[in-house]
Amino acid sequence: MLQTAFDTEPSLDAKEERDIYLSAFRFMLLARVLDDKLAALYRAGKIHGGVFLGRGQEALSTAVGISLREGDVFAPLIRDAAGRLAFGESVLDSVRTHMGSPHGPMRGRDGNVHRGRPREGLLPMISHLGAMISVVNGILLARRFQKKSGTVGAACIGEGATSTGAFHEALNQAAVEKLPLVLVIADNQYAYSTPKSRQFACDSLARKAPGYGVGVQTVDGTDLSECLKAAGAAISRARTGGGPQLIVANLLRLCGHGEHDVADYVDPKLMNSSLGRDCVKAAEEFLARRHWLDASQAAGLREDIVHEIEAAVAQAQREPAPDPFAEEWRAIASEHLCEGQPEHRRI
Amino acid sequence: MLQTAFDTEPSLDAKEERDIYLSAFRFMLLARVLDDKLAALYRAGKIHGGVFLGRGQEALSTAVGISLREGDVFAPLIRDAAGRLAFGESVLDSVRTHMGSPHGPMRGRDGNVHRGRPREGLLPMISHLGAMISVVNGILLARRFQKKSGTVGAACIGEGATSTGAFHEALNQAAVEKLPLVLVIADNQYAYSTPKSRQFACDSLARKAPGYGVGVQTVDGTDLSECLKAAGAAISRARTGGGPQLIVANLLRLCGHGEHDVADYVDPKLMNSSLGRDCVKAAEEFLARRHWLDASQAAGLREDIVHEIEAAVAQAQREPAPDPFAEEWRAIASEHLCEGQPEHRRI
Amino acid sequence: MSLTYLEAIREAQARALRDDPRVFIYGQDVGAFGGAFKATKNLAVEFPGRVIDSPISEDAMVGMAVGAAIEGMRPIVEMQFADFSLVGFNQIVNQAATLYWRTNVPCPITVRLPFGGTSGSGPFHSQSIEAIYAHYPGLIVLTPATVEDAYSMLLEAVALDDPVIFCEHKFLYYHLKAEKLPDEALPVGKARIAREGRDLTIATYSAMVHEAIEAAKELSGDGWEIEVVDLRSVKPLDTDTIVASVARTGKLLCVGEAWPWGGVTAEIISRVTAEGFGLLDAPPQRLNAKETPVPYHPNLWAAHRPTARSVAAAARNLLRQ
Amino acid sequence: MSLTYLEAIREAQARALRDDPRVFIYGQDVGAFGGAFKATKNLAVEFPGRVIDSPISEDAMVGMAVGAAIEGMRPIVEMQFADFSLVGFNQIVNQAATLYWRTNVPCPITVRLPFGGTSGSGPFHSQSIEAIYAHYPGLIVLTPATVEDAYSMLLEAVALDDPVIFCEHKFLYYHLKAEKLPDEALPVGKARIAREGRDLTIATYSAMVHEAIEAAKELSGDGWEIEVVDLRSVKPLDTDTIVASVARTGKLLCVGEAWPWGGVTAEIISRVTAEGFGLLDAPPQRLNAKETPVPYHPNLWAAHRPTARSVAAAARNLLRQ
Ligand SMILES: Cc1ncc(C[n+]2csc(CCOP(=O)(O)OP(=O)(O)O)c2C)c(N)n1
Ligand SMILES: Cc1ncc(C[n+]2csc(CCOP(=O)(O)OP(=O)(O)O)c2C)c(N)n1
Ligand SMILES: [Mg+2]
Ligand SMILES: [Mg+2]
Repeated sequence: MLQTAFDTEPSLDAKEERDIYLSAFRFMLLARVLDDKLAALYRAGKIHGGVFLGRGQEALSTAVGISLREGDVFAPLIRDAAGRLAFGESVLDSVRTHMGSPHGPMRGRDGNVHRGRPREGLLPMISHLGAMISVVNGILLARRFQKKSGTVGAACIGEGATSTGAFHEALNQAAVEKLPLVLVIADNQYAYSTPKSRQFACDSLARKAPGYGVGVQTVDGTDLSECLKAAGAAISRARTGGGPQLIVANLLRLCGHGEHDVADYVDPKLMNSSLGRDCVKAAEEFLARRHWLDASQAAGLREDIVHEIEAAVAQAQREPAPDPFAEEWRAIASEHLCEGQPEHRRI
Repeated sequence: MLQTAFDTEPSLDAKEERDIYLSAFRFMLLARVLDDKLAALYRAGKIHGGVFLGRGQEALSTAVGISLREGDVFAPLIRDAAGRLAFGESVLDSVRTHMGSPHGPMRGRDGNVHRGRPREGLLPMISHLGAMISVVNGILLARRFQKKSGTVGAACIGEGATSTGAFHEALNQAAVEKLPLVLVIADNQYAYSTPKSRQFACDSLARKAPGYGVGVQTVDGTDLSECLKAAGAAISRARTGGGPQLIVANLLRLCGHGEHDVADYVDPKLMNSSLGRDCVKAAEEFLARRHWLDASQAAGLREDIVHEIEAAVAQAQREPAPDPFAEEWRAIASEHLCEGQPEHRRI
Repeated sequence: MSLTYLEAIREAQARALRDDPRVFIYGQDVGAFGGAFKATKNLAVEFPGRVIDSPISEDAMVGMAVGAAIEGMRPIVEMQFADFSLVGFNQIVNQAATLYWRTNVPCPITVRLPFGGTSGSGPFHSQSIEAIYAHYPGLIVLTPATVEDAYSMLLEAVALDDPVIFCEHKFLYYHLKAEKLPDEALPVGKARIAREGRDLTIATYSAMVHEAIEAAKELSGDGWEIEVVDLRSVKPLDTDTIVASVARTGKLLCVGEAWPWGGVTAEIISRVTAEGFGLLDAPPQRLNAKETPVPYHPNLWAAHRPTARSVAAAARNLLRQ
Repeated sequence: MSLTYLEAIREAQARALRDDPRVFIYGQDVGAFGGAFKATKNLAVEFPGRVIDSPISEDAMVGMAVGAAIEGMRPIVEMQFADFSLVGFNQIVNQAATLYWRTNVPCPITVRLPFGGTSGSGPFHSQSIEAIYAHYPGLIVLTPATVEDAYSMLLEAVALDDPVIFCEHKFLYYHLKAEKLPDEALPVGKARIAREGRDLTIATYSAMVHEAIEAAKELSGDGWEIEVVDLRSVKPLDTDTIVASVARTGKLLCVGEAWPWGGVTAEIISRVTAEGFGLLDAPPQRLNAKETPVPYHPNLWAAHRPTARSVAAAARNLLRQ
């Protein structure tokens, strides 16, 4: 989150613009390096369960996270390491959750991408695709009840998840209630191994917007500028009463579905097309062309980031594992209604 | 079902055209009189459970049912008495199912609109809105496997049911598989008491078609001609490989949601608008103007229909009620795996 | 002035809306229309903006409620029929029921399910599905059998910090009447001795409580004294009260309108045999709906679910042992 | 040549496709990719056009299968994880499970659910949800515990005229191996004595069969002979075999990886106490997962589900009585 962003300031001066880009780039790089680190830990057998990366989606994800303000709501999905960081999530929350640390926000109960801090507006995804959008709607509706105006909720989703009933019901619900929802579809060409031709039959998901009565923008998801502008504009429109906004970003997943997946099904033509452009590299080149970040500054930035991540990993690795005997094993908040395990009762 | 219909014959001669209209009108009137009879039986306490009528939707529903051919599939919903009859369902199937007769297709196990003969292409709706569309898809996919080409499946639905995830998943599924599905949305302005402004935020549901990549037509649902042409064209397009087709018909429900509902929430302005036109009357006037059916012929037709319906009701009323002691109480086909009631086993 | 079970539900919602600004109602046709069963009659007028018509989107309805709860509201979601909640099943069991355990943020939502069989309603408007919700950790499942409980338990449901599946029986909506609303009530989690006895315990809930009492009356003509335990809440389940009753009677019959496999009746028997095996002097038995969907025709329906008659027959069988 | 449980599932599908032109497979990533777990590896190549990638639409996936079944096909639907079948729950329990009873038209579909916990999979990729399906009339619910059963029962599932929920345990996918595929097998509906004993019966299914056998081995060191009944099918449930075992041992411990409330273990205890009360010389007990979602961290996960160790402890407790 930034104080100044494209959604608030119609015309930014050069310095403000540079600051935003530099900040965005920092989150992109932070996410990329963090993803690389998590992948390495996974390969080394240090992370149980799956590891899901956002490689290739950092520009889009960052643009969303950075354009939100304090008090806004964000429901990231599996490829939003960058957006989470930009929204304010700490590296440590990610590492701890991947490691299952009891000090992380999920306390070892849930893991990897299934993390968040709902009270701080960062929703912890459940795995069922499409299910988080209506939850964002609910928060936005609550704020309307509470007469808190001016907040926005953003939800991210892949093109594959648009095939779920949950996606449809929730987007429609937001449109009927005219909620300030920004729904960001990362069309990364594949859902796991399934190409989008097996997922929908329209030429672009942007075509869906008129059928819901919501605004829409299509962007090149590999281009940080385009993403920043689109996210800023959509968030601003939602914030000022324009109702739900859709963003459809075209890009390519530059990794496997998860780190277990070699993704040899990806069409090489797509990899060599403009969709396959690495947004982090592109952004770095853009910053260099603008003389906002030279090679040595970039190297320095990377070094700082590597240190930050190594420190977080080292800390999480020093932390004890969750202790099953210290666990309450209680799924309800109403302690007085908790029965305990039947087999642990008297016989 | 007709041998000759708008979907097969690009140019019909005058006699053929008249025959189609007369036949269609007969189904519309049959449905209307049947609905009236069921309403009367309901009021007299002769029908347990709800009674749901298709008043005001006969033109649209008939157009769909009549335009389908033998071998096609039809998934009607609660307001499709007319379409069912036109597709070939007997009056007796309807009356028996409403009465719960063991001789009806549902044998007293299910009732009223929840009837059909799946092996004859008439699907028995479950209540959960939107759930039948993917079942139609499955039949159409099976036919593709079985190399049976040239059949079409039509499913009817209300505008309210477009808010279900099931609707979305199924229409999308049909589009991805390019199945010969014709999906007919009767936008009758209300879902039970809920006006469509609380159901979706686009100006017309026809706007949804491009987002699914399917064809679409919008029709005046009170106009038999328009409905026949649209249904014929959509079915023909689906039959010849054009993929799923959507029809959005504008009309008004000219009855309560069910016969228990006085529907005082309906906006009088709508009733007085062209949406509120009674399609049966309009069709009768159209036939009269064309000199295809004069007043005395119409009266004679109605008399025949009344007799047909009275006979069916009399027959169903003479039939015994289902006998719980003769019931098998078995929900699975694999008799050898049936356990019976636990409480009926040895002690 | 007398009130029906349905009116008690309406009154409880009115009071919840009045007393707590965090409460709102969301569901199909609940607004101006007052709901399919009129359980929210006039509430949209009395509480403008707080009783909201939803689209026909059960999944999103529940998701919306969870989001609002995260933000501190106390939503009540009305499903038009319990059967339709199955379309929103995932959001209930995976979103609402896991939130507190995963994040420490409570999820105070109440999902009202008009449930259970009535004559002529058929397979999709009659289901008793408390067991599939109770199977999941993280949910409270309530099944009030009386007008008073419908009122007090719904108020408590809204006040609880957890997702509550509130199973209100459609058969009781109009049939059941009380003189006035209660001032005090047993808390959620406590069963109630609906009728005292010493020869056999019938443990049951919701509409079946009345069939059991009817059966008990019939059997009292033969000199049998049947104790009827009204569970009130099926999760948590007040095993202590049931075991204490079995300690008095030595015999247990569990009656449920739901299907047998893994239902409330199976859960009770497992608990009572584990905790009070020595108290039983005959095999505990259960009586449930038959193992088919709920039939439409009244004759079939009456044979499908337990009735006073079949409860009495089962009880006699057990008493003879 | 040795085969894993997963390979047996693949082989069964290959054989079903080969032997019966009515069979096809529909699911996410099942085509060229061969499925998330590779249960359909190479099948799209071997059987062109008959192994179809579906959109991420569980509701429509099941609806599609029901339609195809009406038309005489025998679809196999692969859910990517059992947990995601909950999004298609309505089509399974209300469309597929009611079709035969309502219309006399059978609904031969097989829904494959990769289910159960594995280390690090967390709350939404670990669920054991056989009980909620078994609760509904109209479904067959299978839970093979061995490579041989995975193969023969999947073949039988596809051949059966009813909707089958085929619960294949992810923990067994790679762990379990057999020398060859079976030529003959017990039919669906029959439980199997996985280990003979005389002191106590453990009734269990799926992955827990192996924990129970492990526990039985441990206890045999102390001179106890534990009989392990592998249910194979949880619906129908072979009560006779369990009761016969209890007749030999007098003691019953039911073990399930699912949550306790209304689970398979509760259903077994209800049946055995109703039908074989006199055979029991101690209260029947059950051991289940803890009453929370399935945790992510391996340490928590290992404590959440029953293990050989906790099974042995529960058995010892019961043997002491
Ligand atoms: C309802 C549901 N069905 C299936 C899955 C399994 N699943 C997890 S991610 C995934 C692919 C998602 O593709 P997409 O939405 O395009 O997002 P991407 O992974 O490409 O970012 C699938 C099928 C799921 N999580 N939820
Ligand atoms: C999933 C689901 N939710 C709720 C209902 C209850 N219900 C039955 S009909 C109806 C209104 C349907 O409106 P619409 O689709 O516009 O059809 P119409 O009645 O106007 O023909 C509702 C809410 C249902 N049948 N299914
Ligand atoms: Mg994708
Ligand atoms: Mg309507």
